[in-house]
Amino acid sequence: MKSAVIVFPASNCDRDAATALEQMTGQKTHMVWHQDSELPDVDLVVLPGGFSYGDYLRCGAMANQSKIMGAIKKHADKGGAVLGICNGFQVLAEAGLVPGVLMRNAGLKFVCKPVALTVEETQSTFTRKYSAGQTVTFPVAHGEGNYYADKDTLDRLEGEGRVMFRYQNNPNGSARNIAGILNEKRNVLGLMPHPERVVDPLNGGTDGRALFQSLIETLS
Amino acid sequence: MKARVFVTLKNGVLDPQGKAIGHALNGLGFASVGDVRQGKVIDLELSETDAAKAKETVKAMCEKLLANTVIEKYEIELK
Amino acid sequence: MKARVFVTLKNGVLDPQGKAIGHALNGLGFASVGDVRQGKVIDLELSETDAAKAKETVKAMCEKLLANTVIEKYEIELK
Amino acid sequence: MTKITPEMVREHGISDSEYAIVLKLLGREPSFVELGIFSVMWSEHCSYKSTRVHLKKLPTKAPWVIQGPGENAGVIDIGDGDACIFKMESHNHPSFIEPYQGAATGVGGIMRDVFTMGARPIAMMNALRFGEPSHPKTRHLVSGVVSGIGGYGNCMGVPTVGGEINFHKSYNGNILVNAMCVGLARQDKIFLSAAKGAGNPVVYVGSKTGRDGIHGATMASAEFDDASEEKRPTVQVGDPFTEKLLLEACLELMATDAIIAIQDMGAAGLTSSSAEMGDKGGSGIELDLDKVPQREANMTAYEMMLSESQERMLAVLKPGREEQARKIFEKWELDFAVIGVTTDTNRLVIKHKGKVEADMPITALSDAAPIYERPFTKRAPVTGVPAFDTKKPVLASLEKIIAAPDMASRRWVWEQYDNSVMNDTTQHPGGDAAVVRVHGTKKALAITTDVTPRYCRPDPFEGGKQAVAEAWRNLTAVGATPLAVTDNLNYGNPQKPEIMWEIVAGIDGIGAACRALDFPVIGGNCSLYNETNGEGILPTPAIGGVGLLKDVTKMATVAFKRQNDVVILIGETKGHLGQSIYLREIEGKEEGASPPVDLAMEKKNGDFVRGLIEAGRVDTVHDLSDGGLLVAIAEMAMASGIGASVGQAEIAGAVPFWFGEDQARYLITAPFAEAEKIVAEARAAAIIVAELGKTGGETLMIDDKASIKIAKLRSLHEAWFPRFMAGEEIPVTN
Ligand SMILES: Nc1ncnc2c1ncn2[C@@H]1O[C@H](COP(=O)(O)OP(=O)(O)O)[C@@H](O)[C@H]1O
Ligand SMILES: [Mg+2]
Repeated sequence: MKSAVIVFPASNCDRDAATALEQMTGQKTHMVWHQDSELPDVDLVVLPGGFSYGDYLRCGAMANQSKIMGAIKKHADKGGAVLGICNGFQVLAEAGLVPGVLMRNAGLKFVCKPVALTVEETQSTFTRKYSAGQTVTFPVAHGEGNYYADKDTLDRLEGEGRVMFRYQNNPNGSARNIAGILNEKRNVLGLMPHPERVVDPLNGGTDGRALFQSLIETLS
Repeated sequence: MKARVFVTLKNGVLDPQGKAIGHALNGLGFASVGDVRQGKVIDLELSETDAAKAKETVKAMCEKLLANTVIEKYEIELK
Repeated sequence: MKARVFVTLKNGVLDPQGKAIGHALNGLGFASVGDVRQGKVIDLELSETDAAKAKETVKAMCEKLLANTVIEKYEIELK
Repeated sequence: MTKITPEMVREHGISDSEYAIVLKLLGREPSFVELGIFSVMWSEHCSYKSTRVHLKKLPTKAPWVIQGPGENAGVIDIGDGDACIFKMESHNHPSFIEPYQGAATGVGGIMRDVFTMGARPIAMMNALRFGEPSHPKTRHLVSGVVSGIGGYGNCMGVPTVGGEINFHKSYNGNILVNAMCVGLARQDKIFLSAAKGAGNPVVYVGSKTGRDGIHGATMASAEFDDASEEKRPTVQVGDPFTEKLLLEACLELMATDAIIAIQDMGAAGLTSSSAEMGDKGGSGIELDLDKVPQREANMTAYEMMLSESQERMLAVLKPGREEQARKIFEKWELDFAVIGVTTDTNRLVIKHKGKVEADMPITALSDAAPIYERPFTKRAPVTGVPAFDTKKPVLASLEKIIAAPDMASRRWVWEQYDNSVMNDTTQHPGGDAAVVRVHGTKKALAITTDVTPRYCRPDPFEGGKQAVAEAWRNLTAVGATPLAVTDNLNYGNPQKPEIMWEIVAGIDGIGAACRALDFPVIGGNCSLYNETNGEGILPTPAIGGVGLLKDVTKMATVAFKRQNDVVILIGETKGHLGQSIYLREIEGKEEGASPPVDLAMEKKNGDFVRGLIEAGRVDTVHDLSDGGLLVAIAEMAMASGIGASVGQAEIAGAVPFWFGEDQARYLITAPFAEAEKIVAEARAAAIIVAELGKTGGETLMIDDKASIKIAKLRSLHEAWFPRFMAGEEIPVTN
């Protein structure tokens, strides 16, 4: 599986994403600068966590105006896999690549801790190596992860099996405990918790590995 | 020319921050406070001198960047 | 009665958000944009009906909670 | 030119005798700009004029020290060509005025100190002291400081992995916010601040300069014509987004060989960075202020030289490299300007709008700066054993103690900090020391900050020793070899002889411990004048310690790992209750002697414990500190959910045994057979050791009689902080 990680100004989980990808695939990951207008030839594009543009104005809003976003939209349109983690999810939502928005946490505080998630769906490029209903623990680290969409959108997401991960103890007020969702074509995943921080047992677990293994199995 | 843009949450969208402010105000003894909503105000200096053109430009800025129209609405004031 | 409070940074205080927004707008081709400052707008519903009293109460809220008067200033509008 | 009046001199904090030196050094009256430059360079903050003679006594050398005090941060060798660069610094006063921005800019400042030397920051710590919880300002200050630290550190993408927090009334009007940054670099890519050579371009990078943080007292002076304007706040606002870009851009430039010297603009901004670079390089510096990127209109030379705008750096490049550097900063969308040149005159020359605003020998700002041997009055340490009620039930006291403000879980705090970004945090907050892996290796750094201020007022010397010893012990307890410390000396007014004594004795204590433990001081910071209405804070010499684990997989943690492990106490228990948490929380007294620290015993016991961890024989260790033995056992149980049954050994009284704060002690656990061997080896090495009981079950049981459920202990331990903060105001964000 060939992959690329996008680097926006003040992305800060770009190296973490690359490390996890390289560890899991054994292959070098391309780091792509936000001002580039083309993507390298890759199977997976990762929009990493961090504070692109300081989260100023609205998280993800300014990153969505980057040049590279055009290429990412094209890649997604063609069915290419896109994974947005944390700030990456916020950018995907701003770009309309997944529905809804991520608002300020209901508790109004940044929250960093491991959280238990239920894997809701295994019918996807991203989750096939998990078992349905499985509990996994990923850390969250965000101030704005409170997922919001109108009722129709939420119903649709549920009806179409596009809610992929749900919080067991909601850390941020997210609608229907949603932690991660797919786009309609099921090739774009946005999620707030960090699977890339749980691929090495020394950092607190290996529950994130199956997500990368799912991608590798599907996209290689 | 100066423009002031208000970006506020649409009605019906929950505003955790506004709610917390209301709560805190009540807690401080400001009993008369009911609903509270918080939004952003963005003050722009523009080299444009034609009001109609300025308004149009600022509207484009709002649509493109300043507001997320999924949950937010905006108003523009020129001065 | 409704009150609208504007909380903005005092002159001379660095506004990182405003700076970044201005920069982004320029980058998007809005060349006419100069200085940008971002602030908060807080809309309050008040059970108070007397305007003078309401204004006084809101002022107290600003001093106590809504504005950080070390770096921010505020304006109050009643409607 | 502005005529300098005696009022102006006084408003600049320059004494009459100091002004006489100024006149002599210049051979004339200073210009207004020069007066401003003297005032900041000769300030306590920049010149260390009250502490310098004493700081000289600290041990700063060891074979693994690459750079001791004197640069922006200290550097140690951690093997394989890697270097660890770290430093701690205070932002006390600004954080009291505006807790969010004060703490945030404190974090930003210390990060710049570290990355200006070529290191990528990999971990942040913070040592915080607040007033009593009941004081009306305390909650607001805690809330603001914690969100400010998180707001800045989280955006930078550097994990905040630990720290410490105390509450005490002596901090009611004077909180302490000490932030520590630890970074990594290659040993052949370390950057210093010596601006050697003449004719090299001086470049300014980062944010634009505004009128931030210019000293309040001078605001009213004649140079400020904008009388109508609102009074300018002296608080700076942090911009972590810009700092993150500055970090990446600097590291990108540092990967080239274009830089001769580089220095962040911290306190006293352009003034201190240019003067220090010139001083260290033995060169002169000429600046043209018209070229300085400015955020506000009509800034004067005085304002630009004294501005403390954040997120800025000054560098001296090799000639001809300007364009290469400019491209990098433009890529990161940062300001870049060539604002001057180095000279061979040894003078600092400041030009603005075609006028020479300052022209002074650089040595006047460094070597010639005043140094004081301030008088001090020795005070005999408090002695004696305080009385206490010997009959109080032990577990009831434990319940109270683990829920006390100084002892309760800090989860509410650390969950607001991203502590796992960068993917190398192997020990998260909650243990004895944070452990952060050296990326891509199996080595790791252990990091801690420690001081017990309540020991330092009754006995400043033993208190200083204890701070170092506890830091060393915390590093040892995770299995690290302690390598070096950075200090942050927070004290009251040094012009009071009794406070000056606290400073001198504290430094002596730190020095003695660092020498005995082979734990050199490679950097530090002094924050003096922490007083309100004549009331000084408790002496608070915070120690930031760093150690190295060669194999992170052998790291020990505090949580019990297995049922039926033997619980072993290493070290001597005399039952020292003076100045203990027990005495304060249960008897309501702050009395008696501070616990003495036997440094030889510290070393012996610690080396023994570390040996066991390194050999892979022990994976569960906790050092004993605040609250003593029973608190430590409770913490190990709470961290794991596994209980223990333990009994008293050695000394008679239950209260001193369980709650005494004797130093140089550790708890370890091991399966039976291994435990027998360890105990025998300890005895053979003349180390005092006792088997206290076994792990297991869901309760903490003592002397086979009384017990308490771990779940109950946990809920008491976790409850205090969130409950206290529940009445907080709206948390701030950027
Ligand atoms: N301000 C803080 N920020 C982050 N972590 C903190 C803070 N204060 C305390 N902690 C963490 O809480 C734990 C207990 O702190 P402390 O009692 O001071 O430890 P010790 O007694 O081992 O020095 C440590 O892991 C420490 O890093
Ligand atoms: Mg400890």
